Amino acid sequence: MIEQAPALILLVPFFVSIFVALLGNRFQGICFPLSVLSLIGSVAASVTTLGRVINEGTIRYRLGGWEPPMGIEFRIDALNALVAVAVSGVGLLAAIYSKRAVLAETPDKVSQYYTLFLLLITGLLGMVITGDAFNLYVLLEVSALTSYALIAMGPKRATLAAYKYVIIGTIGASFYLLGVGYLYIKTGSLNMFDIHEQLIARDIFDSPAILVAFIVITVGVWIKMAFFPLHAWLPNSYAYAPTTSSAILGPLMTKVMIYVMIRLTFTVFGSDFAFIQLDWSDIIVWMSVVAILAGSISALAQTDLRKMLSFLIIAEVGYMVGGVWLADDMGLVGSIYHIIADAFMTLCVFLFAGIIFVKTGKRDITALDGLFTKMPLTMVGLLVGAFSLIGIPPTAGFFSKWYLIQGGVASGHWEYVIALLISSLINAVLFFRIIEIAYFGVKPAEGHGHHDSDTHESGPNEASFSMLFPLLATAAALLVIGLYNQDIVAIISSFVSQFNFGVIGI
Amino acid sequence: MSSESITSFTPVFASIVSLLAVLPIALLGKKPNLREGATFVAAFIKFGLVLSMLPAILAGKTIEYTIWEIVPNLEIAFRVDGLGMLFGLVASSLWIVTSLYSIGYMRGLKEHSQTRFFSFFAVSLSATIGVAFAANLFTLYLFYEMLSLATYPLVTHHQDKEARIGGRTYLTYLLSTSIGFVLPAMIFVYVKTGSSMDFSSDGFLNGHIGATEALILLLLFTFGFAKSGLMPFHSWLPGAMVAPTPVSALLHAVAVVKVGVFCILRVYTGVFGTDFLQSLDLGVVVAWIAAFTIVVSSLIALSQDNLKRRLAFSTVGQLSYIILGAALLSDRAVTGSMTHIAMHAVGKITLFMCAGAVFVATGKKYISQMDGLGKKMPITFAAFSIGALSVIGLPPAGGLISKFYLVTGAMDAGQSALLVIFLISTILNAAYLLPIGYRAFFPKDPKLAAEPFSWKNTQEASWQCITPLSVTAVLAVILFIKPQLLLQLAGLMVGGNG
Amino acid sequence: MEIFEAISAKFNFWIYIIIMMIGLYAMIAKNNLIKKLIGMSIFQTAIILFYVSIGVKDGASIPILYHDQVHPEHHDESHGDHSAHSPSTDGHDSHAAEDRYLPELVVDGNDFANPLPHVLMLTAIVVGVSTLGVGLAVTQKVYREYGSIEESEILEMIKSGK
Amino acid sequence: MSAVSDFPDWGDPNSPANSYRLSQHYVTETIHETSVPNMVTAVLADYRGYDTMFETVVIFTAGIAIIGILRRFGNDDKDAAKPTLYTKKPDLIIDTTCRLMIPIIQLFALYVIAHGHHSPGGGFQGGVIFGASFILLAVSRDLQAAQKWVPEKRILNLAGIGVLIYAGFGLGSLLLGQNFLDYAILHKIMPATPIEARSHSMLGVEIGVAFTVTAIMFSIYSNLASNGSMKEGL
Repeated sequence: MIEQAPALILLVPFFVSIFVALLGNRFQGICFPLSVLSLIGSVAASVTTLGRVINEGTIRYRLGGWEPPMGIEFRIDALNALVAVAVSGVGLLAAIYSKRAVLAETPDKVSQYYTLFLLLITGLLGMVITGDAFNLYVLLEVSALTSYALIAMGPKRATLAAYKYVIIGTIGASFYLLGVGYLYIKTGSLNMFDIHEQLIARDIFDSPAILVAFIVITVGVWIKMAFFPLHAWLPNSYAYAPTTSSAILGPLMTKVMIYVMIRLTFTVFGSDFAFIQLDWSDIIVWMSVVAILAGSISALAQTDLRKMLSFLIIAEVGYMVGGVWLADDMGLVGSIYHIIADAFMTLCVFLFAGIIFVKTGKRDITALDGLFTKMPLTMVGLLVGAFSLIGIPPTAGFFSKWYLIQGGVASGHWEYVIALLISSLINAVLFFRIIEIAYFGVKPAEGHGHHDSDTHESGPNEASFSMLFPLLATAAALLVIGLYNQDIVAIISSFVSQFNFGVIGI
Repeated sequence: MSSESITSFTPVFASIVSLLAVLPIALLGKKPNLREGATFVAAFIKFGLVLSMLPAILAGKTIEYTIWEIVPNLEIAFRVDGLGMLFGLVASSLWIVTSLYSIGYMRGLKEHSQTRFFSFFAVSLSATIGVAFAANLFTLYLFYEMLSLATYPLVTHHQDKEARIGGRTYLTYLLSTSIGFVLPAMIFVYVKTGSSMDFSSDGFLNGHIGATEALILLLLFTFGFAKSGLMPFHSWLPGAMVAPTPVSALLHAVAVVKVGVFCILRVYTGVFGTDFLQSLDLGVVVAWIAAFTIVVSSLIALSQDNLKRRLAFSTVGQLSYIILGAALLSDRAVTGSMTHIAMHAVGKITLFMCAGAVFVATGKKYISQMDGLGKKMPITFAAFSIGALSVIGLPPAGGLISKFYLVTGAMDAGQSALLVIFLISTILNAAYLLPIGYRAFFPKDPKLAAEPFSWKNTQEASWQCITPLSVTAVLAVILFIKPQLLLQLAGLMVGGNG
Repeated sequence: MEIFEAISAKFNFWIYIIIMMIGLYAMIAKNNLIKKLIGMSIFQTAIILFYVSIGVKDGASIPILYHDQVHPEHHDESHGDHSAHSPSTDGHDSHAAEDRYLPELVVDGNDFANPLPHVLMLTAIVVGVSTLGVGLAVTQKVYREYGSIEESEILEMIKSGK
Repeated sequence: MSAVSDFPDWGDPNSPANSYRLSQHYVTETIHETSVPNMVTAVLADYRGYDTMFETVVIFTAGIAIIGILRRFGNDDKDAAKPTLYTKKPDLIIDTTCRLMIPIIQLFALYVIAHGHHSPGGGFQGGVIFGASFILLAVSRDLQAAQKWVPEKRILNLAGIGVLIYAGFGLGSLLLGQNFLDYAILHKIMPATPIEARSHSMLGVEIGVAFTVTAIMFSIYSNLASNGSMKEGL
């Protein structure tokens, strides 16, 4: 079965989603265990695949047994194997979390919810592992449709946000489709690697059509990832969606789109085209600087917890886009590493927000009053996530910033470095505001005599295990990703080293 | 210099022993005596471990241990040398006394959440020793941040409005400077040198960067380690005085602030290298900033009525002595500043503990309320006076030794203008510290003055409070008489520069 | 004249661009949520037209082989000939000459239009329909929640309501 | 839009898209490799079968999504109590015409599905026509009448089974040791040669697609028309 592991990554959740749809209505109880089991399978498959990629190099999996330009293939190298692990891992943790949240938020549509949830993950995984530009579009739409629905299943305000998302998301996807069409018209191929070969073979890099294709695809992907001026759909969608939806969309949707951007920029167009021929990196890095700052500052203005986190996502997207466009080894390594790290960080904080919402029914940060006393373990989870977002060692967030800043320094983009630092500081302000509220809200009872009454005993009211476990597991993952960043970076470097940038980092 | 190095796990263990102690402390939360027992055991083990490394260090060796490489060419590594040893000794020995003191203080005031208090206290110590024994800039930064965060719950222990404001200032200053200044500076160094950023006795930046870059880096590092309280990034320290006194005593007279200056010393000697800085003549800039801080903070201290705040500003000034010494770059001055770490630590912790003891016993916070208290609390105020003498730099206390070295170092460096600063500040020190002790024993109010002194009327705080402060007061005197150990350790660092 | 030729020879692209712009305009400028969705549909259709027009070849037929080509006579012998081989091969190497169906048939590439864009667009159409469906459902729910499908009214409601 | 000038002319057989070996391969080799004369179907269901599977999934997703968004379970008495316009008996002419039309439409749909290999048509097209027949029923009578034929549960099962049929063919080849959706291997369990197995599997796949499309088309309609209550509607 190891041969088939690449396909199983997404087939397992896919099949199970259908079973959930078929059986879920009658036996509501099976939805949750089935989903979790399938995602465990998916994680196992993606880890196996990653292991194979490390040992054997790029894996090519031909669907339908057809030779690549005719048929569709999965082409899995270090980059997407890694991202696939992250996606399935985040999916699994979010699924575990969903147990109570779904029952609390969408009690009458459990089976639909899980079907869509699994299909979303299927779509995201499919986007990550596919090697075909058009197939990517189809899976993009699978994940888009599911995410529209997952958001619209939320309360009143979510519906309008979902509507906006439908419109803007469709524009983004259509732009992408259009760009693929341009590429197809010029190269006659849809396979990403083949397109690149054709571009070289026909030597049409300076054709305006390719340029337009590049612009259109990039803009389309940017819309989908909510890169700053194109971000309008994101905050409301994520803030008002059911908590499980935002716990899965927040970390994954944007990150996968960043992966898509990296994949298209490097594999389809090639780094020579993107960075040497176009030489736009200055402009785009500046745009990302604006994105980082705008995201962070808007986050400061929010009192709604999840809305604040949504704006942070926008800032984080800026990190990654900027990191890629630094045109520096280290910047790219940093961006890819940040995809992984940020997926878990965002998951961590969104899970936290979800727990708070389900527990208290409030979305405001004032709901956090005295939480250190009431839910100490939950707060521990948040602390790790927050430290990671701020960039305090040894959490994963620190190291991604480390690499990104290193890239910024090496390529001389000081404005990016400064923006990154400012954003870290703003994150610090944001999270310490939360921590402060949680810490000061209720003063624990004063000690009496020698029998100190202790904070931890004064009636903690923890979230249930199924919610707490993913949160703490994510927090642990953040630490592990941080401590073993060397190994992850080694994997990433094997991808990055294919491209020789002008500036050589470390 | 470090021709010989020993690989040993001891420094790592010395650092994490208190981290490990958090577990029993937290678990024994319901049994205060056992819990404090755990603290003591950890404190003694820690001190023992640090002490056990002393002979090797004195023999001119270093002890190293690398945990693992975390970023290419960059590892979490420990290395013990003279400076680290000196600081480690100070911090770990004072932890023992402070632990005893905190028990007295916390129980005396029936504070809440004592388990949390002791847990984070232990974590802070772990971070402090981690900083002391860090082998490279990265490890240093790691523990530096850990210390900032671990002390936050301690500073805001009271969880009231004042604590909230103080805590906010505390974190704002410490985090923004460390993330905003140190991190980019560190990454810049990393990118420029591509090296592991190991501290070496004569710096590793030489030859990698130009003068302008060096100046920028120097300033980034100097201000970035805001724990050193250099103006204008000093105001977290008075803000942090909302913390319970043991915290102020150990952390804000010893561990935290000394970590700040320690980092600066490390960066000057280990990253830039004194020779390099001297060749660029950069020390002067910092020296004058420090001099400015000394004078201004002393003046502010004069105007404070809250005892702890006065002490805090005094600390700001005293820390700048250390920075000043380091910035002068002459051997004697650097020796002076290293010894001053210890001298000031012992002196200032005494003062803080006295302030705490007064508060525990009488509930008085303000200097103006302390008239005549000396008769009620003779031991406390005796100790206070000794501490004050040490901080001012008068015999029979250790502060004299380090000041002596600093002053002669300034002369060596040819900065005679700074002598004036030393002079002025010493007078100011005397002016803001001596009257407290004096008025406690000899109140102006004739009615209080007339009160006869008798041991029966004394109102000292509990023995747990009194013992530690007496110990440190005695220690201050001992350091005056026998400063050789410190000088020897400091000499290890300076000697190498030849 | 060159310009004119450039326009006329590539009229398909110009048309799709115009349609696309109409759609985009409707999506952005219209106030009514349903009209926006219609714009979206137009937008997608423009892209579909664009793709399909790629596949056109002068003088080519629809990409389906003629009945006579496939069944020149009754295909008994080709069939029987075929099954003899199949079990021995693993069924994977479909390029092996003896494993081909109707090996003697030669198809001229220029006779038939390019099937690929059609396939792609079949997918895109389906996607478009699905998106439209979901979009309509969301709109309906918006109406259910707010009682209006005019964007400005809804925004007003949110502002005043909260 | 300057890119347009760079595009090949209308109908240019030598344009890259048309001359590249990809499309040439599809045109010239399809019949040999899959024994299906309709190249579109072959490309759709075999060469790019993976795409098409997810295309079916998109439809399926849309159906589930709309149920997820709109469906209101349980009795919404407010709506039910409202007297509807459509309670009166349907018009005789309409009723009769529809009664005649619907079977024909459905028959035609089946033809389109089954004959997709040889002439224009296939699962999607047939499925849509089939779905339309139910919609016609719902329009001409009312939703309840159509619901009697195809209640919601059955719709969902039908849609799910459709996707399963498709994916099942893929899984079958996977279980038999080949890559996912490599139909050729299915000859082991089919009375056919590997190449014919491809053809047969395509038919099977198309049927699966048709199931899903039929079901979802009607489901979308009924949900949208009844505003999620599945009670009354247009």
